Amino acid sequence: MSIVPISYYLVLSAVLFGLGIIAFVVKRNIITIFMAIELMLNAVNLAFVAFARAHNQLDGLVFVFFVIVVAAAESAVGLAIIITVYQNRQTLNLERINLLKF
Amino acid sequence: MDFITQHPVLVVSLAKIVGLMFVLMTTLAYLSWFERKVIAHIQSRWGPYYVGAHGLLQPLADGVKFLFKEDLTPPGADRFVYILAPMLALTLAMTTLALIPFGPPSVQWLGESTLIVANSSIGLMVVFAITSMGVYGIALAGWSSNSKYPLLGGLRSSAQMISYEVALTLAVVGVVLLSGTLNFNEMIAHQSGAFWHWNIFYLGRGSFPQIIGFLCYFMAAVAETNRAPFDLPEGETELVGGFHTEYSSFKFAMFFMAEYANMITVSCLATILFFGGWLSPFPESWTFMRYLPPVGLLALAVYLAYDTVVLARGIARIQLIVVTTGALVIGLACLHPVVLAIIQGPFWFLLKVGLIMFFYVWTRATLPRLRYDQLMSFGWKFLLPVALANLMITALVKIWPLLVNRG
Amino acid sequence: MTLPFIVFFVCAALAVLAALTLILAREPIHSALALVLVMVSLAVLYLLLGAEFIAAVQIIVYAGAIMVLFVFVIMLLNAGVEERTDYSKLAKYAGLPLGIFLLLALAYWMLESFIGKQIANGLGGTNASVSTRELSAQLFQKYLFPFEATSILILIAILGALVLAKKDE
Amino acid sequence: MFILDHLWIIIALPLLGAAINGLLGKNFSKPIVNSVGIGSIALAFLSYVEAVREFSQLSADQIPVTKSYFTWITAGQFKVDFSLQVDQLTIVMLGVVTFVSLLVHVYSTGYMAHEEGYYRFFSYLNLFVFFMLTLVLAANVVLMFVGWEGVGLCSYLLIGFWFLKQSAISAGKKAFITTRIGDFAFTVGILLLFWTFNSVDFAAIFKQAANLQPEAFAPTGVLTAICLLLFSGAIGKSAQLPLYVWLPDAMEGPTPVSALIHAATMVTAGVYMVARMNPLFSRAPFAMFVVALVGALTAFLAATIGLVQTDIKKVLAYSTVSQLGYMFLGLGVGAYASGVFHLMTHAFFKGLLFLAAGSVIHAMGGDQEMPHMGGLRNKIPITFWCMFIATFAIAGIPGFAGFFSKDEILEAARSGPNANIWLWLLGLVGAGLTSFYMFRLIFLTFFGKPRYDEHKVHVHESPYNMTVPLILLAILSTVGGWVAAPHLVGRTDYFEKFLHPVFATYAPAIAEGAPEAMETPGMMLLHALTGWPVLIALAGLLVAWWFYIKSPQTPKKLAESLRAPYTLLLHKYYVDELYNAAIIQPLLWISTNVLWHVVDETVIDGTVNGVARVARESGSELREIQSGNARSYATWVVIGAVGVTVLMIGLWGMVR
Repeated sequence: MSIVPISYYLVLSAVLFGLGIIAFVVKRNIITIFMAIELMLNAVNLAFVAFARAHNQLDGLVFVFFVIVVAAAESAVGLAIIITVYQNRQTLNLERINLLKF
Repeated sequence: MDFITQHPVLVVSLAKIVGLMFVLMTTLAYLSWFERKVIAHIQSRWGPYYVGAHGLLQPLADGVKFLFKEDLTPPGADRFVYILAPMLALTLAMTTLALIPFGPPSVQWLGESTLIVANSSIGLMVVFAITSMGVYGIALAGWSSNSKYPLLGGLRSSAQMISYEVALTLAVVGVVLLSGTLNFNEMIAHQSGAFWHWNIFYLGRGSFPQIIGFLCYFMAAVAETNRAPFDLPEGETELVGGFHTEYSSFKFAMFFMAEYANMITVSCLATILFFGGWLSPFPESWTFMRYLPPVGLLALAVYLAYDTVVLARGIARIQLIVVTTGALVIGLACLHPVVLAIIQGPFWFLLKVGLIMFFYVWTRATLPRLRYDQLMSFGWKFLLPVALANLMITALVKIWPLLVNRG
Repeated sequence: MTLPFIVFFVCAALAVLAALTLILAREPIHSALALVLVMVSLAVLYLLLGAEFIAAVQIIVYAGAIMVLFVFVIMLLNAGVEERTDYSKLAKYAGLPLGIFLLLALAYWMLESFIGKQIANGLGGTNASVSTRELSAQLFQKYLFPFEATSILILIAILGALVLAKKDE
Repeated sequence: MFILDHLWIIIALPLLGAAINGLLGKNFSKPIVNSVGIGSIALAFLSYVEAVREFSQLSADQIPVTKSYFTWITAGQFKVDFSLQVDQLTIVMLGVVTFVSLLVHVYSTGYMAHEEGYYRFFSYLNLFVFFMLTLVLAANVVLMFVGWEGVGLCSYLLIGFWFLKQSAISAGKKAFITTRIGDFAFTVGILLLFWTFNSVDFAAIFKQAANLQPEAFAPTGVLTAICLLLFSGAIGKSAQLPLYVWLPDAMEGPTPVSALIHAATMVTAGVYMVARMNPLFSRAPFAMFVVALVGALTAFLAATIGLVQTDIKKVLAYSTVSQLGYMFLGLGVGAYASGVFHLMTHAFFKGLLFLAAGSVIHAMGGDQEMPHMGGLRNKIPITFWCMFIATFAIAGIPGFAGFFSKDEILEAARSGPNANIWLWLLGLVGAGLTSFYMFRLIFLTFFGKPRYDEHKVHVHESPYNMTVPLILLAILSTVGGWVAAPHLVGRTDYFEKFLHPVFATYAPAIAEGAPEAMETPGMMLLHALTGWPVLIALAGLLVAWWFYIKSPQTPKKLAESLRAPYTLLLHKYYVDELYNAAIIQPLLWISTNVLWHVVDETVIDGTVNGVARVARESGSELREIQSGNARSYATWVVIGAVGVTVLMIGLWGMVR
């Protein structure tokens, strides 16, 4: 039973990361942009797991674990912030939330 | 073709899946009958009675009814999600059962253990993973039907499921600590012995009876499956039926089947974790107990025969004859040693599961529905702390010997 | 063409398509669902890589909790179709090309990178899956302090979320 | 060995007193302030006595006692400890400082009784004592410099004590700035010291200096340079030519201050420093000659100026300058012990003179002009007698303290190791002038008829807390010199013997020329008592008597006949005017037209404002980036990421 080369996984993670960046730049909805960030995190996680697999070490997996946990915390706070913003501005369009400028 | 021979697991798994699906579908159908019967008798009614003997054909009738109902989609509904939701719910609910071992792994066919579809080394985690996905079915259903009440129902149910999932998991972790594994078969093996070795009762060195854990688990599970008294999402009185208000015909049926499937899943989980899974409650030495299944079936057959002769009339009588002969044949077949060996595990397993299902129905029939804030405060302020305390105590008891030996 | 390859390519294709859907979809809910799909397929890839526990955690936490939270918020705020405003000329003209360039560059890099080649030559050869026991040992012995720190972080995050979301009387 | 182990106590006591009085004293009643101020100094004096007792028990090899308490500065090899040391010289100085300052404190309680800022005065005095003790006890140059600057600060504060008086303020400033010129040279000297010897500890420096032969320094002349620089500091601090001008003006301060700081202790710091540095000076003959020359010239010129002053304190000030000149003369001709000896005696009688003068001024109700006085002898007898004794002492009448010390100095100048007959002559004439103007002062003040208005001014003797210090000092001025009595009969006097280790330990080996024609002690005594100094002192006394008692109109006639020199002296050789024209005005002009209008306004302000303007304008351009549109920011991030990626892949070639 042959093994899928690690580089495949790396390429996939790179592609997903790039897509995440594109989404990050292209989308206007705050929540969606937030999702783009999560997507990037996932891509990085994939790379982590792949490397851990490559070197037969568990540290990569532990890191993924931590990344997931931190992402959970981050999304909790972030969504709370988004809710507050929405209550104040009645919009989710990032381009309409531009008070903080020169 | 050689690809198939390369991977026999595919064939076996496929066969097992098909079999499981068949069994499951019928079970789901007859669970509704079971529930209605039990509730009826608790409320001193007869329940379904006229469609076939003891209303045994009622589920069939319901199915037909569902199939021929008009399938309408509310205007302005997000069609894709609207269709996706029930599928998601049912699929996920049924997928979990693939992880459940109905019998000992010793029973094998083509070198694969037969009575479990996927014997994962982290079965418990996988089950939780899939059940945790189950929220989407309801939430999306509520959102996509583009209507006020379903949305509220969806919100409620997703909130409720998320909150109670925590308590559910925590209640189970105690057992995981005791058995030191996430694989179901190993867990069950860890409880081997008579019924006092089951996790719920066993009080030995470095072990703590999980009775509290079980109670927490059961309550959390009831809430998780949106069953009474925690059936807020479909609280008819305030939500006109909750997240599936806008659903009709077979999609509606799917939701119901999903609910029943979830009930089965959590009951199986409870059985495995707390009641020793497919183990027989009696010590190994009582070999004669191995004949309990056939005897029970034969007794059932006798009763049915009496029923047929004395009570039944017309169609029902014919139907009863079929059932009776079926029971008789199976019972006799079970006397054959091979079948007897195979039947042991599933028999006890299903018996326990059935008992827990009965508890389910029982609670539904007896307890009134909670208010939403009560539900939340109960989940967060009572269930969670208790489960945590149980976890703490268990961990302490488990490491106590080490501490003592260390001095 | 063996089973792992099939699984890999199916899941990879799913993930990429889902990511594209995330970008193209105008309904936030659809984006969320697409992201869930990405995560699930990634979980399968983790299984393929032998990281069962991580796969389970990925689904439980990410798909089962975080994304549910997203969906929940979207439902709560009843976020409608995204409006395609283009106030930021920079993002309008430069954003997409740069993103695509970055994607290609990274992919090329990963494909050509020394480490990638080295591993492609079957360095991580073993097929055995990581046992959860070892992982937990790592987590609770080598990485105990980070673990505790993360737990504190989560606690703080919960408090912060409460403070932010509660209606100020 | 308690005190010697904890030398810091001696320093800490006055500091404590200063802190208490300075920080809390505002609400204290006078008795408390007195007890704090005097008490701290008294304790310091007692601990000094104890120190002397312990010191007397030490064996020769244990001296000097050096105690290092903590490391103060460390930079590379430049390491300065807070370390104190005690040797014979230190003992002498400590005695002078603590004792005189104690008396002055007591005196001040009477003299300053009716002044504003009573507590301030005492905290300043204590602070001064603290710094002075630091200067004396310091075991390395840097710490000594701290004391050096500190006393300067205190002198500034005290001169300007009546800071509502414009003249006082400007006098304070003058003192401070003039001294600072010398201090600058002193700093450079210290740096040069470290650069040469890689250390600032006296012991280390002296050891090296002793081991290195003078020839080692001869080519570079670095040792001479060091000595000259240090001596320039001394010039500033102890008011020698050409920087003496601040001392007379310093008389604006309260009289006790003049007595303590500007007569007894601070101004002698320079002398102490030179004496302390004797191993270096002994190896720099040229520097030695300069010291002697400056001393002699100062002694002479200051005396000449003193001749014609009418302000009682001014006269004393100039006499102080000239006496300091004598000390330097002594040091310069290699008679360190004599110089220090004169320092001590001078501390006694000049302190006494000032205090007595203060008492006179007190009696006259603040008037300082001698022409307004006269005939006070019966009205304030104690003051009169004390001042009379002091005058005898300073004039060098045999039997009084000044006689011994001055005689020794002149002796050394005439026949010492590096004697110089011209310097001796200058000193001799100066001595005559000294006795003349001192007796002039006495006669003008106490004899003749009262020239003041009896009804306006009610002359009265000072209270006891002022007179008692006078009496004590008078006694010391009388007997203080007798420790050197054996010198007269050709033996080494006790004082010199006591100080001998300090100056002999590192002294360069000089071939002792055989003493010529030893005479019998009797003959020597006769010679000493009938030597030039005595005769010329008596001459001065007589002339003064002739001028101001016998025929009081003679001076005027003399002034008429010799108008040019008289006015020259009256205007102190126009030195202030000279400095003003030669230094101050050009300096003002430069700093106004060059430094201020050109350097400061155009260059510095230009640069600063320019930077600010650039920042502001670029900011107003750059802020356009802050569009507030997060998508733009995201794009910027992406641009950055692209940049990094291009770098890593393209330029750094991390792909392979």
